Amino acid sequence: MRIFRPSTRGDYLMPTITTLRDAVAEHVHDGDTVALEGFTHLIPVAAGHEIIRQRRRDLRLVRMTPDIVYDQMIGAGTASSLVFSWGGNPGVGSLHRFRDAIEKGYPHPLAIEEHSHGGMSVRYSAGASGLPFGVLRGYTGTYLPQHTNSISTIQCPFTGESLAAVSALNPDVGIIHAQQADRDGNIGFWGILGVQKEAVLASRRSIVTVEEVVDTFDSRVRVVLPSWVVSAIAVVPRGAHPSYAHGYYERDNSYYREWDEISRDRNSFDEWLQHHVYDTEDFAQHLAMTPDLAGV
Amino acid sequence: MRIFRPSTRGDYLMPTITTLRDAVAEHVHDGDTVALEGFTHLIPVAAGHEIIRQRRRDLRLVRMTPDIVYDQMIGAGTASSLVFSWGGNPGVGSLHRFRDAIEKGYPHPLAIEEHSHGGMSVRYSAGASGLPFGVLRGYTGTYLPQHTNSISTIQCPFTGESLAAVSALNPDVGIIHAQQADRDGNIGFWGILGVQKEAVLASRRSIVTVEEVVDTFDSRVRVVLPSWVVSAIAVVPRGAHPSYAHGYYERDNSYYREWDEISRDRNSFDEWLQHHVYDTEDFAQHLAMTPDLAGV
Amino acid sequence: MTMVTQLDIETDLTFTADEIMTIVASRELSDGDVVFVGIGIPSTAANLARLTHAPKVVLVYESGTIGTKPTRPPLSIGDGELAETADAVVSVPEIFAYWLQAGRIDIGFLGAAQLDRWGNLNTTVVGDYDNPTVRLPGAGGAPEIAFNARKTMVVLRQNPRAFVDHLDFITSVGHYEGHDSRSALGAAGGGPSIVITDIGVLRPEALTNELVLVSLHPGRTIDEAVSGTGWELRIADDLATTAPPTAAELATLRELSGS
Amino acid sequence: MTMVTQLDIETDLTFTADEIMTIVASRELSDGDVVFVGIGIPSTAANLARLTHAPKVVLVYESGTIGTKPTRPPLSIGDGELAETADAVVSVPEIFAYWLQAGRIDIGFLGAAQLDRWGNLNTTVVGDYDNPTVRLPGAGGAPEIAFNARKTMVVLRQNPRAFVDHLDFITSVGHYEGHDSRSALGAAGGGPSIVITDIGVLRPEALTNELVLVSLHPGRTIDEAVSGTGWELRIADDLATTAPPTAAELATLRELSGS
Repeated sequence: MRIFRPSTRGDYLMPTITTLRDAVAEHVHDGDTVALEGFTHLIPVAAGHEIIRQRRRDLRLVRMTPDIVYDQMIGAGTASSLVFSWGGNPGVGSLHRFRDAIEKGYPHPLAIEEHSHGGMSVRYSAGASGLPFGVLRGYTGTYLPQHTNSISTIQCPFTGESLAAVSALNPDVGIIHAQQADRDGNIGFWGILGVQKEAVLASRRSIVTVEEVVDTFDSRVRVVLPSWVVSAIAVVPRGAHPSYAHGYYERDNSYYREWDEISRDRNSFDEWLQHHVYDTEDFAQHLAMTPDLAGV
Repeated sequence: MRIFRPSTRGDYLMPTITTLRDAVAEHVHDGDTVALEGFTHLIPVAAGHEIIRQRRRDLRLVRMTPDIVYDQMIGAGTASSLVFSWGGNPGVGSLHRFRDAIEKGYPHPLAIEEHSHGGMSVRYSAGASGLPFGVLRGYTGTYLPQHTNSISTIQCPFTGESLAAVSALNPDVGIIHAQQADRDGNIGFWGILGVQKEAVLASRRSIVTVEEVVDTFDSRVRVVLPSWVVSAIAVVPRGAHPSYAHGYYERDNSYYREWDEISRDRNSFDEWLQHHVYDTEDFAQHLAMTPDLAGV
Repeated sequence: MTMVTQLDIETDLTFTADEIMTIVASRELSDGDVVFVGIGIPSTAANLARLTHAPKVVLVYESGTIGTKPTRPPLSIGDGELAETADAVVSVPEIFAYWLQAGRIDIGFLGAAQLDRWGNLNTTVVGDYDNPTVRLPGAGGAPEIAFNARKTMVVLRQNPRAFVDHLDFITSVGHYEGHDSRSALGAAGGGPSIVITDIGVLRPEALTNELVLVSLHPGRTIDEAVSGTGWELRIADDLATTAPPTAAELATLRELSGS
Repeated sequence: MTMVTQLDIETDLTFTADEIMTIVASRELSDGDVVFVGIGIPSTAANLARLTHAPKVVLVYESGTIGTKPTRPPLSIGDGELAETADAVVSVPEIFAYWLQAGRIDIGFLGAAQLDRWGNLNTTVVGDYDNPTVRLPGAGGAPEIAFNARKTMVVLRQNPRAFVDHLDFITSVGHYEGHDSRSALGAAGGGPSIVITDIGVLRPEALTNELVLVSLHPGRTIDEAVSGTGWELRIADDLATTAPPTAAELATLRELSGS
């Protein structure tokens, strides 16, 4: 019996509106499979920093598009494996910490489970649906199935056609950033929607950081996750920086470019890590060091 | 190669904003598989009447919840088969024309292909996705698979678990009713969403009736179908009566109750059919005979 | 406030069959339960629970409305009121895949035309499938609710046409052939935990999972229950009497129903 | 108006490699084409087409934005501008299943790190997969675009590191092993119809589906194309010269790029 829900019911349960520190302490454990999702928009960067700050280890990180925050988490040594479909610094180039881990095993080896976007999105949908696998047209002729055990083939029982099958993703923890929570603990977001709904619904536990708590959702809200599928909510203004929150702030493109320099060298990365994460109490202190944040 | 789109491209194509008469004349042919979808809300009743009026025959009708308009279409003899998961007059009782066709073969025999809602919705989703089948947890232990060829089983290639498989639905024509079209021919609707998006996207051609054409969509619009997936648009105010169009008019519950009386008897049904469909030019004339339409 | 209490006390405590069935059903629901409801008694009972002892019960309708809080009884599963008052509105494919099938529903609430001693349900056909005596509406969402909800509740008037020894058609699986046969099918949820009738309450017996009479409503008899059942109905050793509707329950229900 | 024409005539008609690649790519798009675009040259080329000869080209981004009409070049595939100006915004699972996989995309627009003579693409790894020389970003949406779009366009600078005789990794299938081997795989779409480089244009030859040089950009030579290619490049008998960028194309592109 698959129950993807914060806890067994009986007693009425609403997500705790708590600090991000407490949410990560309670819900993210060493060795967990953890998905921080956000498709260029609403990336849960603050949550990633908090996981680093609490020095989690041996995580199996999942994300369609690991970018800067995953580069940071991998460079900081939180992860022993990565499940993904595209890893890069969008519009800039490589992720140097990610490459250092894969190419040189630094700070330690990173096992990878590699897919395409189509395959990953089907895996999340299957996970959110309580199915053990999903089906798509793809992978045939590519070398991905030779390296990835979670890709197989399946025959249509009606037409005999052969199709790709991928195993479901069911992370221990799904983490997303949203624009708003209401006072009942429902989550609302809009703009580019990505795979965030599926990431939460496929996961056993979930943490949502939000820009603010409101009495009534903005009329632009397009996806609502009811309170009872969320484990914990933390209010973290600008918690998606350097990505953006539609209607709140824009993408900080200079940060993406600057990250290329910081991350290229192990020492400059370690300095950044110490100064911006380990020596800070929370994401707000890190943001305070970042000049010229673009307003909307 | 599966291309679910009004026509091959090359030339720019926008849906014709036309009359419902012309839309049905062009796109609905004898023998076609036709899905008129609407989940208690936004039921394309006017389009169903026009199909009767044009005396289409031998249709394979598809709908999760065939209700009054399918009772009318079946009673009028347009259909030779029905693909469905629940056939009734919601809140009232049986569909008498539907039962007369199945139980007594009147006006002629009606072959049925019977599913559950879960199975039908997976079939539409598979069809909209260009997949030949879909997967769900269900049907096991029920007698449905003994009578329905489009239900099979499939093994998960990862866990070995046995699951239900259903073949995709790809109607020749998908027909829905929406609140609004904009001047570019995009379709917008809101409220209870049903399976209408999937019905259009799974079909080779599509007809959409709308309450009105607007310059800018109402802010409540939640689903937008871009113009280039729609074959024809017809403006038919109150085209979903006796069901409702959220924000425009409410459900006419008395009509549902009265239909029970009209449809119970073959003669009173034939009278209704002659008077309300064959003797009218269009749906507006039929509506004009219906007293006391509830406004919003 | 004294006036209100007094009015409550003066409520007519006689009740109809529908009223006792609805009230007993509502008592089964608790705060935080996520309930998948159809129209009719299930919807009324779930809303009665929400307006009385379980304000935080979560109502989900197969039309895709999640966390609805209707202020009047919805007329259909797709009533606009359900969308207006919902926390979220999703498509029909999504409600079945991401919400019901994923195991997010605590209690599925079902009716039927016929039921057998294992709680299997028929809403498809009486007589031969290809040459039916009575063609019923069909499955709707019931098979998946019965298969995937953590448990189900069934509400059905008890008479020999409905409580049959043998179903002509299994539309929705209950405890299948009894004992462990349901879980052997791979069903995710636990199956029927209660059947509420106009006469009393049945629950599956431990181990065998056969439905046995565990409670009689006030004024009803074992004889009525036995003669209303098409199989040899077994009676629990500790047969109880259903607590009668309270004045508050009846008043709220009647206000909710507009009666 | 005369002033504007005069300004156009006076536009500097020298151009960069990126500019000729973008302009040639934009010319391949027509009104009504539904184009699945990634960021960079594909996005700029598609918007250039939309702002010049093909105002009704439909742009779809894998971030789920359908029918976007950005007024400035998007900075990422998930730029907020894409959502603001879209006809519809859908989830990522939906864009891949209901839109790309269903065959609703006419033209998929791809880049790559490496390409072979059949138009297969590598964006995964140079060297051994488990012990890579260069780890590239990976597949993204390219495998499904390559598999399911009715045809694909590839934009890639032509040099021996990119145009290789043998791919270390096939991330996205082009004409696979040539001839009919692509359709034998069950691929839905037709595969690469054009490869646009900084030197010229390649298209698959009829029957064999091997990429051959069909056009040279103004000022470029066959020698440059051959030495930029890691396999024995074949030259079309009727080798053409690419029409140079017009003043209007360059002016619009430069305004679009903010350069």
